[in-house]
Order: sequence, then structure tokens, then C-alpha cells
Amino acid sequence: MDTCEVEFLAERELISITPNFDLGVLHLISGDFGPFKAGLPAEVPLWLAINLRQRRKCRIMPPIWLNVKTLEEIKERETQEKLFTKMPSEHFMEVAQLLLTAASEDIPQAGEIKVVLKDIWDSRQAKTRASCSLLLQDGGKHARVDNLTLMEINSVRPLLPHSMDMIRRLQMESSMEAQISQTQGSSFASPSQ
Amino acid sequence: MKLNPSYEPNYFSLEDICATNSAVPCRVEMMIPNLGEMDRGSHSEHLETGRRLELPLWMAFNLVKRHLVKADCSKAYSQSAREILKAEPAVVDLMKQEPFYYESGVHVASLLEPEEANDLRKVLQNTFQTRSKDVISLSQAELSKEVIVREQLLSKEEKTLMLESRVKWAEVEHWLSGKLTSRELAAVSVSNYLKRKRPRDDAE
Amino acid sequence: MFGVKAFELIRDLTLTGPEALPLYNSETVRQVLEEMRVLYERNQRDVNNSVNEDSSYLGTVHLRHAALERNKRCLLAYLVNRLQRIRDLRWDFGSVLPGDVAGSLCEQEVQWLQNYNRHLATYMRGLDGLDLTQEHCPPKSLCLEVRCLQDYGLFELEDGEQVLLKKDSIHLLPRSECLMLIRQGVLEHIPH
Amino acid sequence: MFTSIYIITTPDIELINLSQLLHPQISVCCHLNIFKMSSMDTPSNTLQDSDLHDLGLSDDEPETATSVLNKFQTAWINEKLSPEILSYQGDYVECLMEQIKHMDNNVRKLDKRDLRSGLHALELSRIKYMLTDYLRVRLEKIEKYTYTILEAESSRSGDNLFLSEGEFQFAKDFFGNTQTALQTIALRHFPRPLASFDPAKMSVQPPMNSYVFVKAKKEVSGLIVPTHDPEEQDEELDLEENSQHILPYSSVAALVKDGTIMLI
Repeated sequence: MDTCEVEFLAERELISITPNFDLGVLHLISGDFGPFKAGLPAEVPLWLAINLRQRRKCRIMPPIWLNVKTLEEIKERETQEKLFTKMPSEHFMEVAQLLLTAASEDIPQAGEIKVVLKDIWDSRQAKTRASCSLLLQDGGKHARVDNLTLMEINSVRPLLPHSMDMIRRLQMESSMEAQISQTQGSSFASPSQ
Repeated sequence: MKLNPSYEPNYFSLEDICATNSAVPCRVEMMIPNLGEMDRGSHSEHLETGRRLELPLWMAFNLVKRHLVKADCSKAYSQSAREILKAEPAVVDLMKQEPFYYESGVHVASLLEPEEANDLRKVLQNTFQTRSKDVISLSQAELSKEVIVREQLLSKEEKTLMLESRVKWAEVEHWLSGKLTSRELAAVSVSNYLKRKRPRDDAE
Repeated sequence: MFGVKAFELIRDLTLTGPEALPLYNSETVRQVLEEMRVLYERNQRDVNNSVNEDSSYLGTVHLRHAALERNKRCLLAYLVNRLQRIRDLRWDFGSVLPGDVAGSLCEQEVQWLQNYNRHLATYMRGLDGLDLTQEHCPPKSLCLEVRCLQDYGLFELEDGEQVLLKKDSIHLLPRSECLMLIRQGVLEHIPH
Repeated sequence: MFTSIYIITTPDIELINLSQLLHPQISVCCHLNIFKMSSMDTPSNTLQDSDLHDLGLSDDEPETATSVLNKFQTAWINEKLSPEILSYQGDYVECLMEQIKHMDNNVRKLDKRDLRSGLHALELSRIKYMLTDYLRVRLEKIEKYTYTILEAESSRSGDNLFLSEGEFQFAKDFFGNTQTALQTIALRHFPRPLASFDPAKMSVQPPMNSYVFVKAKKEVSGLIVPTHDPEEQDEELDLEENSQHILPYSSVAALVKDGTIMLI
């Protein structure tokens, strides 16, 4: 799965907008949204919000966690904890990234937010790198990866799974060989020799 | 192709054919008639008992199984090479030793006596596990002279992993920079083709 | 040494990246087939000579047989990997390959590609107009801003409107209609 | 044992026994090694027979287009991330295709300046992308693991078929086409005993043991993660609801298929 596809999945997350138009209920295949009344908030999928925003049909209301104070807290926790902390959304980074690109004027302190986000991302990436190294070095057979977001999983794929496959294969060849040499004992005595 | 399954050797895999092409030193255990031509150091019509020669892995498999020859470790997997890998796995130039170091190594192990084979397999495993840390860091490092030098130490298997990871890493970095989300691009083969083609077009 | 020619075929493919297709090496293919013929004849002779009395030729026959199998493997792998690359090129360039790319194919590969195109078309006909060879990126918008990289000429849109695609001209085109031209390198997507 | 190869020269080149490989309804023309399906019994025609209602899209829980879309999205991701081909989600695909057609018509009736027209059209192109990608990934697997997939399919019937009718036909065409090319360029010119395509040796298998990321949708207990190291024992794992793991696909393949676990 590509990075753009992970983002595609994130675009289905719901978000609040304040439209500047009136429209009845929108019957989409992915659900019914609206009715829209100018000035009154409504909840829509992110892709729809961004499309409307690009056409200047609405303002986007950032999710409650997308502000400097909350993010600073998250960052604080992330740097203190050894394990990965739980992010406020499965698509934390994607949602933030999409909104900051498409609607930065709707987000107070967008510049500062970008900096804190990058810090959080970097400290989690450092953890990811360290845990991948450790897992591979120990030749681990499985690992629990709670709280890793889809984008983070995407960032270590294919490296981590393919390296684990390689280790497994290096182990497997030996056990396969062990089986063969067991059966070989009998074939030594066979008359074809 | 978008599908990127993990490498597993199959009948048609170029990697495995390359890995089974590397040479191992063998000793002829039983005279093989009419094939003296294979032994450049001898004038005999036959491949004589006791002669030593290098054979590609694919051939050695067959002859060892039938006790016609006995295979030895090639230099890349010898006792001394293994000792070095046990002591300092990170600094060895695997590419120079044997391009598909792990794949060929697994094949070599299947030709050896159980004790030596096991030792070789353990070394291969530990070497790969220890060096995976380097593979990760190289895939994320900025290109520099030092990085290029370290890259050259990687075996083909490690290099493939590293390059795949580097591509992914660049993709995520682009995405983080916020500029290149979902950009429609020409196919790689097409843009390579055009690169070869266009300079000439311009000259005309 | 046996199998050396066959390995040259494999090296042909590993010297380039997987997205390039080297010229079909008919001369080496012929030499591999010849080596196989000779190996087989010699084996047949040695087997016939030694069938009742003397088993000392068994080793020789085994060795040659291994060489035969190796040649077979290399040659088939050469062909199968080439077909794989031809398939990928077809998905990148569209059903007609540019002349000099097509020139790397042998006659039977051209035949294979024609059949492949037919089978793919048959399959896609059952999909209610979905074209699997387009859409390689998730859609962001209905139109794309594109720059034209070559003098392409008139391009007719679904609604009948005609657009003149001239080198360096910039257009806003419906995404679904310009994806193939982007993949083929005629247009370049200008992301926002 | 090889002596039989060299002394007894068999008159016919031994091709793969296709009748064993494929459904019994399929007749094979061996000399060209291309096979055709007899027109009477198409193995996948059960798919046509059954309409949406029979396939569980009604009855107990009424399915909405939205719930179909959500389920299809999961199926799409699973298909993208699993090494093997999964069973074709024909009911979802057909349902979404119908929805798209229906919606497309409605959008066409709207004024282009109507705000709704662009939003519907964008949603349609999003769903089309998922459908396209889903079918394309499956096609890639079919091309890569043709023989293995055809062989597995030949042991299934009726509701258990994994391929759509179109995919099955494509798989056979692709296999036949490739066989013909290999025959004409190479196999036909090989010494006779070597002139066959030996599926046991040559068929490409999907890497079933490869590692995947998973999320448990329900609690799973006593999952066995096999080890390949003779010196170690298999491990047993409990997966909590909503926990995420990296595991070999083979240890969870059945759970992915029954929906207990999804690939991420």
C-alpha cells in the first residue's frame, strides 16, 4: 500500500465544517450528509470538506486535538513514555497534514502546530527505528505494535516485514535440511547406490 | 507492478539462478569418464578420482548427492571468513565475498557435513540480524561519501531491502513536506524511455 | 563449462533494471538449444553403451543431465521474466508499444502480447467500462492541471470539446481523460 | 532411474495433465496446449444465478450502500496486503457497480453548476479507484501465481469459488498463452524427456509465510505462531480485541478470511 493510499483512507474521517451555502441532505454512497445551512456546523468526510474548502464554500473546524496546547501535551507524553502512546486519531498525521495543506487559514497558529507535529512525528519515528532494529536483531517471531498509526506502519513496510521474512527463511532452510538429512539415512542403504 | 511480495526463490527467479551459479571447490571421489574437458589442469580424458576443481553450485548439488564429488567451503564461507563474521559482522564487504551472500550461503550449507553446515547457517542468520540495523540506518541516511562506501558493503539481498526502504522513506518525506501528495506520474519505464529519447529530439 | 551460455541469458536480464527489456538474444538461445542437443545425444550414447555391462558411465550421465536441467531452467526463466517485463511495459505504455521498444521482442513474444491484449480486453469488457490500466493514484479532484511535454496535436474530450496539446501549453483537463497521457509522458501533472 | 528417460523414448511429449488441473467440464486441446471451456457448464455461473438477495445482502440485517462500501473497503485492503488471492467479493463489487451506474445517471441530469454534481462525481471517482485497484491487484496475483490459483480453484465449486467468471477465464487464457509461447520458443526444441512443463517444480507459490500487520477485530486466543527453527518451540499467542501485531500471514490466514482479523 502506498503513502497516497493511506492518505486516501484518512480522507474518510469525519470533520466539522461551517458552510456558506444552503443545501438539503446530500445522499452519498458513503452516507447521508447535511442538511447544510449557511453558518451552521455540519459533519462531512474530510475529502468532501477539502473539496468544498478549495471552492471557498466552507470553513473547516479543526478537530479538537489540532491545537498547540493539546499537541504539546501529546509531545510531552510521547517523549517521556518508552512505548508508543495512543494518538487522538488513527489517521492523526494524515488528517493534520491534509488540513494544514488545504485549510491552514482555518487553523489558528498553523505555523506553530506544524513544528510540534514534526517533533511528535520525529520522536515516534526514532522509536520505530529503534524497535525495528531491536526486533530484527533478536530475530523476533512476532511483535505487538499497538498504537502505531497506519502511516507509521506504512513507513516501515516493506523493510520490516521483508527483513523478518528473510530471517525466517534463513531459519527455515536449516530445519528443512534437518528433515532431509533424517530421511536421507534410509536412502543411503538403497540399492541404487 | 504494484504488488511487491517478499522474495522467495522459485524455478524462474533470476536471483536464485545467480545464487546457484557461484563456484565451490570440489574433490572428485569417483572417476567420471569422458568429462576430462571440465578439468583444465589435467590432460586426462576422464575426470579422475582425487582431482580438485571448482564447480558451480547447481552442478555440485547433483554430484554431491550421488557421492561423486565432495564439496568444500569456498573462501567466502570458510572457517576464517566465519570467524571474522562472528567477531565483526558489520564491516565485512559481503558483496565482494559473494553477491548473493545469504542465498548462496544457504545453498553451500546444504553441501557440507552437518556440523559445519549448522555453524554456517548460524553465522548467516546472526550476520543478517546484526547488519539489519545498518540496512535501516542506511536507508534513511542522507547521501554522502560515507554512506556510499557503507552501501557497497551490503550483499544483494541487503541492498534490495535497503533500496525498497529508501524509496518508501523518500515517499513519506515528500508527503510530509506537503507538496507532492497524490501526484500523477509517468510510468518509470516510460520516463526512462523518454529520457533516452528526448535529448535527441531536442537536437534535431 | 556447461551452462555458461544459458547463464549469459540470465545476465542479460540482470544487467538492466526490471523495467527495461533488452533485445531478444536469439543467437544465444540457439546456442543453448544446441548445447542441450549435444548433451542429450552424448548421454543417449553413453547410456546405450553401458546399459548392461558397465555402470561407470552413470556419473557422466548424471552430470550431463544436471547440465541439461540447468540449461532448461535458465532458458525458461529468461523467457518467463521477459514476458513479465513485456506485460509491465504494456501496462505502462498502453496496448501499442513504441517502435524501438517493440523491436526488442521476438516474433513469438509479439504474438504473446497480442493474445495478452485480447485476453485483457475480454476481461475488462465484463467490467462495465472500468479500465484497469488507468487509475494508478487515488483521485484528489475531478480535474488536473497539466503541462504538455510534446506537440501532441488535437485531443478530443468525451463531451466533444477539442483541445490542442502543444509543447509547454498548460490545460485543466478532466482527470479520467488525461491519466493515460500522463502515464505515457505526453502530459505532466502540475500538483497544487 | 534416469535410464528410463534415455532408453525408452516416449512417442508423445508429455504435457501437463490439464484435465486433472482444471474443472472436469473443460475440454483440452493438447497439441496447442490451449484449453477452451465448454459452453454448457461454466464453473462460475453460480455467480450469475445468485442475485444480491441470495448472497446475504438482505434478510437479517438490511444492507445499505454505505455498509456495502465499508465492507468492500476492508476487503480491498485485505486483498492488497495478503500474499494469496482471497475470495472474490462479487456481491459487493456488483452492488457498487450498480450504485455507480445509478448515481452516474443522476449526476448527468444535474446542472453542472449544481454544487452536488461535483461532490457526487468526486465520490464516484473515489469508489471507482477502489474497485479498479481491487480488481487490478487480483489480476496481478492471477498472473503471478496462475497455476497455483487455477489448481486451487479446481478443487472448489459453487459458492466456494475464489475467482469471478471473468478472472477464471482470464487465468486460463493467460496460462494457455504463456504455455504456447514457452512451447514454441523453447520446450518444443528441447530433447524430448525435458520438453515438458513440470508444475510440481515450476509453479510459483505465493509467499504464505510472509509477515503482515494485522488488527484483531475480536479477541483471539491460542493463536499458534509456528517457528521454523528446530531448536525452538511454536509460540502461542492471545490477541486482544483491537490490538495490532506483526505476524506470519499463514498463522492468521483463516482468521482474515472469516473476518476476525483484518490486515493493516
